[in-house]
Amino acid sequence: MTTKISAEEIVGRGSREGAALFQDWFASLTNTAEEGGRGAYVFVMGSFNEILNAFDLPIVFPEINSLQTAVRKVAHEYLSEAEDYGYSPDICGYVKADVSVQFSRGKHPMGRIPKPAIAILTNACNTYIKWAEIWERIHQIPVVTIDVPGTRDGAELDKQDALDFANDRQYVVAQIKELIATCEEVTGTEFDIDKLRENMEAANTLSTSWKRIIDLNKNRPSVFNALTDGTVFLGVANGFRGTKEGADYFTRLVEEMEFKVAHGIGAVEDEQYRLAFVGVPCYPIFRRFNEMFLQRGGTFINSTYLWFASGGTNRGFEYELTDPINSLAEGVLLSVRSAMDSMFHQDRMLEEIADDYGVDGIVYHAIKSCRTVSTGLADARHSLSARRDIPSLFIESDMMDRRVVSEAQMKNRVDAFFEGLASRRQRADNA
Amino acid sequence: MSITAGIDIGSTYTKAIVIDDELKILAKEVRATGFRLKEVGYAALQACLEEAGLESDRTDYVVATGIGRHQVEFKDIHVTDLTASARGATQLFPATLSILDVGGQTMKCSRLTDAGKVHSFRLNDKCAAGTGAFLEKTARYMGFSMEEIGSMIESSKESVPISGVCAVFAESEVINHLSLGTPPSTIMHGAIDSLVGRSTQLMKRVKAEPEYTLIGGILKLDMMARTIGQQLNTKVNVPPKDMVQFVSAYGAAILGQWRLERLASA
Amino acid sequence: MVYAGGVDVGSTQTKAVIVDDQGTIVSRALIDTGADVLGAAESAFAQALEQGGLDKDDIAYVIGTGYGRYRVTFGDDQITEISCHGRGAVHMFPKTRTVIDMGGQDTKAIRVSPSGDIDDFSMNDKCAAGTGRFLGAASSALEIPLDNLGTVALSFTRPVRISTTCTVFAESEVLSWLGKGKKVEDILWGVHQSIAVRSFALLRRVGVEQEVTFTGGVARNAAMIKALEEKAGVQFNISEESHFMGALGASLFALERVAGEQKTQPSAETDR
Amino acid sequence: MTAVLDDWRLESLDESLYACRELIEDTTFPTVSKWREQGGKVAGHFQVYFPEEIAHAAGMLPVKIRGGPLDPVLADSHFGSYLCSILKTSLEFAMNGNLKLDLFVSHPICDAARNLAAIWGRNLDYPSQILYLPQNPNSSHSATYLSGEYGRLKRVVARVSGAEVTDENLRNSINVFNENRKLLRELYDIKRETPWLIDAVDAYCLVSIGGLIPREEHNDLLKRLLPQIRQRRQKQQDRIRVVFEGGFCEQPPLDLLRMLARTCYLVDDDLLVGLRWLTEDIPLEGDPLFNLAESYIDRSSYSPVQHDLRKPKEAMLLKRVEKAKADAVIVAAAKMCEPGLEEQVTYTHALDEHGIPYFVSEFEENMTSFDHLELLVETFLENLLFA
Repeated sequence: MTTKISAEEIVGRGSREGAALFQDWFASLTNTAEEGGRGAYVFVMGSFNEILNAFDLPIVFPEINSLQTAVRKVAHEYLSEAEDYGYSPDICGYVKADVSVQFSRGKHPMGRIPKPAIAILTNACNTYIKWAEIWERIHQIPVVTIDVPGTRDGAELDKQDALDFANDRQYVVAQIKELIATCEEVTGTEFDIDKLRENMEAANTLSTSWKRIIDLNKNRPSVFNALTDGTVFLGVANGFRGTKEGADYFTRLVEEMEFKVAHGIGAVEDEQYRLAFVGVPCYPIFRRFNEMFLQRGGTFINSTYLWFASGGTNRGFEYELTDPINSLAEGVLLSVRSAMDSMFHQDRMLEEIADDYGVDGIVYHAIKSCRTVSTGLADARHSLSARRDIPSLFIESDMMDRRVVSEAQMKNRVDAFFEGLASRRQRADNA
Repeated sequence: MSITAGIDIGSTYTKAIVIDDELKILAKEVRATGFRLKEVGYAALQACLEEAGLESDRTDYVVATGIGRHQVEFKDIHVTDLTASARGATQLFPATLSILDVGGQTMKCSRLTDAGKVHSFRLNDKCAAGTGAFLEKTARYMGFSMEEIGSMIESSKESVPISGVCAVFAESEVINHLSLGTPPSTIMHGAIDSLVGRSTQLMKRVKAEPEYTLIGGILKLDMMARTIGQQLNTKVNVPPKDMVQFVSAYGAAILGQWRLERLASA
Repeated sequence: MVYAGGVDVGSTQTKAVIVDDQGTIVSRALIDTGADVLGAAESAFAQALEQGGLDKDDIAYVIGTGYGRYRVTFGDDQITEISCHGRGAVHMFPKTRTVIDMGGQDTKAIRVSPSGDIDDFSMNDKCAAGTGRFLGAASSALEIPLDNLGTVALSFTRPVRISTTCTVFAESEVLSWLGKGKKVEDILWGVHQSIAVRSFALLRRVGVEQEVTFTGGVARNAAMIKALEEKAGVQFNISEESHFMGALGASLFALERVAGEQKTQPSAETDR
Repeated sequence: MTAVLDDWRLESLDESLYACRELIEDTTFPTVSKWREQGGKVAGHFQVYFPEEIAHAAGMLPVKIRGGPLDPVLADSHFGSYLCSILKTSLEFAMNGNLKLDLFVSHPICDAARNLAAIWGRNLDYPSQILYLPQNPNSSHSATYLSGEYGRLKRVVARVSGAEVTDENLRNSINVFNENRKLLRELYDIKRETPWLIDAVDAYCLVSIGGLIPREEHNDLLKRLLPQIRQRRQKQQDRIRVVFEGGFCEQPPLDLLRMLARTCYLVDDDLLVGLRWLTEDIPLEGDPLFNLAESYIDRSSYSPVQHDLRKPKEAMLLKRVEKAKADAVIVAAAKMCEPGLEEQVTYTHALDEHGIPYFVSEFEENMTSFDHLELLVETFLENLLFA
């Protein structure tokens, strides 16, 4: 019972344990690499860990490897190596950092990354496809693309009719069966559906907890910083999806957050402005970026990053374990689709959180590297501010490339944004 | 004795050179290009001939190059500065296999065949970040002339990162650094590092091989050549003194001599 | 008598303004920024004092703004030039709801509340394309003084489309058009157009609400005014002080700080 | 079927080609307006491929949306930096009213374009639809899925056009487009075998106009002009034969092609490849939607935005170069086009391995100066000249 636990031991536990799990993960990857073993390369939007874990394939998230080079301030070295090879400065920084990891036989600031035995990707981001084509050429490994048809209507989120949904699901089912066959070939082991069931059950715990945790930030004060803490949780949600560790971690994380709600312990002492973040974090100056807002009393209570970068886990979809394959297909279809919606149709979703979370301002962070996330930002902002009077800030930089992160420019805009928020609040108080 | 001239009309400067059939340089002249492209080429050539003590119609063949090559009316032919610089560089340094040309607005890197022909080449055509202009703007902003930069940076030990997003935006970074009390020399050093970084990257992109020959007005800064050399860890050729900016014009003049021979033998 | 000061340290120029307790400009000064940012701020402020026949101690409160605002160490506080331009514009034209400021290296569009607070703003992000600097490039390429560009451009007959956005490349595109025999005025109008297109995009980001006030150094350029007004479909307010709008705004904020809560009501004042 | 072309039958080959160029460069889309004036409905489909037969079978005019050379005055504010031009100018045409549609359809070719459908939907008051063409054509189920997806599209089109789409209509439409693709293949044969008979610009315009007029009219036009082109008396010149790669989505401005046409023979390219995507006739017997789907999967061209394990792009390019007996390749990419820029790396490395000369370049549909590309082409020629 939560009452038994003292604040000291539980507050901040999620961040501590998350960091530890992360270390273990990369340590074991390093081992695999040094023993000449290989891993399964996957992406955050539709990872299929449930299946891959059933084949005991070590999971590698190249996206996470790449962002780690930026957090650890060495991204530029990796980027320039790839650019020397011919990749344009306008190409996604994640791709380029990974390319030079591949060229340097797995060299990485957190250890060593094993070569791929197989790569699995969805169409949630087209750059995934170009990226995987690079591995095809470097490693001549099987690359499995899984099409997840998304929302069809440009104007609003689909109320898709049964016929079309069935057609989409059958497609995903067929592709999942082909994926399983390929995994059997690659690993030489036979597929065990009970193992899959186990992993899906663990994933269920993770999904429902993830949804719960994000919901808990509706509380005033918010219980975690969606940009900083949230990114740690997100890492675990991806890396340990479909594992017992992942399930336990998130059970304990829910416990922590509920404790903080119960005892009114906020992410920051003095929560002045509740902000929503839209886009991908600015990893080259990850902490500094957050501080610019913190200094002015702004804290991030939610972020579309927690939605799409968890592959739509925030939907909290629960698999039907009696019918694993079909249910997995349905889960992937709905979750990945919602991840795509949270990028292409984010204005609708932001409208909801503005109501549910009580948002004082929205920060749109468009980046050079990721057109998937960034192309629609300006227009989404446009249409949302036409419907809702919510102050917002639009800044452009990058998630990897410090050459386009100009702190001077950024600080100037952030300051102006808060000057606006302050005077707006003053007007409200006077009135 | 046949006299040929090479005229290189660049975005910032126009260079003219007059040579004889021993390929010996009789005279050379440089002028700000301005916007009267036709006139400036002619004026530069006349100045050359005068300096060489030749009458104004003495040239047997005139080859124009540079961005203004099409505008030169009195030329016999025009060639691109890539072709011209390949010829000029191999004349000065016969073992040249790669040329880096850092101009005011574009940076060009070409790889040559053993025969001194251009094999492959690459330009930075994105924006002016990482070109000579980038360096000049940074310097001018802090109130230094290109001439002064040389001695100034020699003194500096460290450098601050200048992200070369935009030649103009560089200024807001500079003012930011100045506000933090960073000495101009350190900032300038940073600007050069960023320019060198881009240069070497371009060279890697064309799989450049030694010997390397560096040309363009910016190379008057010994530090540029030196740092690039360090980056590529090999020695690099740099034409002496102001010759760095005449390599294309020289090459053009040489090609003029070639054409004359060809025409004579035909 | 209470006085307040504002010092706007921009990337190219530094401006200082001193206002009296009615928010009326007492004196102003403008100098190049250069390498010594603090020095520039100090001497601009000193000049303003001298011109107003005032002493440091006469100035109750000083606010620094612009990129170098944190170097205005003698100031009491700093506020971004974005807020300051908004405040200055509303002071000059009380009905202002949208401000477009075109400066040396950035162009900003600002939507302000009736009280002159920022509701929304938008600035050029990626590079200096579509800023006043573009004109500088054209002027040096064509060897026409910056102040005459507008008038020359307005005599265009068959406009040229300039596609280059890079401020530095602008020079060579201008040259190559000349090479192709295009007329100077036609090319110049093209240059103004290409800047206007980008600036108008910024305006649309914040929404073009009446009245629109055009500030910054370029606000004196007739061709730019025409090009922008055509796109926006409205007439702009342009003040004699457009160059000093940021410094003015800063000094008005300073005045508020002195006056405490009750702020100078611009509309009331001009009605007087 | 309502005709939108003025009757050119009496006009000479050159007059017809001139008229085509005029229509291509006209940013007010006169042919589309004419179609609408006669009460026709219009389905705008964004690059690259779209099963035009389905819209055609519903009596709609399928119009290829591929941007154009104009300033995105209204559209620019809806986008950020680091984006290609075609997104902005395509939306500009829709927002400034030059191009009135009844339906907009795009498919997820790239990260930027897939955002376009939502942006379109938020700003324009007619349906905006995403057609999910398979990015996994290697699944045994892809064709089945796609025919289902085409079935969905058929219902959308029927709803918008108010016309029922029968298998019979579909077969007729497939027949029309089969003929069209056959004629375009002939045009490209001429480019490869006798490039001096038609220059790059005219060839491009002849393909391009197909995206703006009813295919029946396009077929008539080609059937009339191709024989005349073959009979032209043109002297073969000593020019290099180049392949232009990188025009699958955003289109280079005509002036860029003019510049190339002055100096080399453009013997093959991927310009507007979407209009030529299916490489063989679609069978008429059997389920038309399935036939359409299967052709897309199994009998189609290649592009950087279509993944297919059976078609490594570099191998496909090398084949194209060989088939066209080209001396060199222009490895182009539209500015900020991520797939194009990524493929440039693969292409250049493959061309290096095979010792095929190439030059790398970036273009933008509304660029007005070509000094850069001109420099590359001239240098290439000079090094042959001074050999």
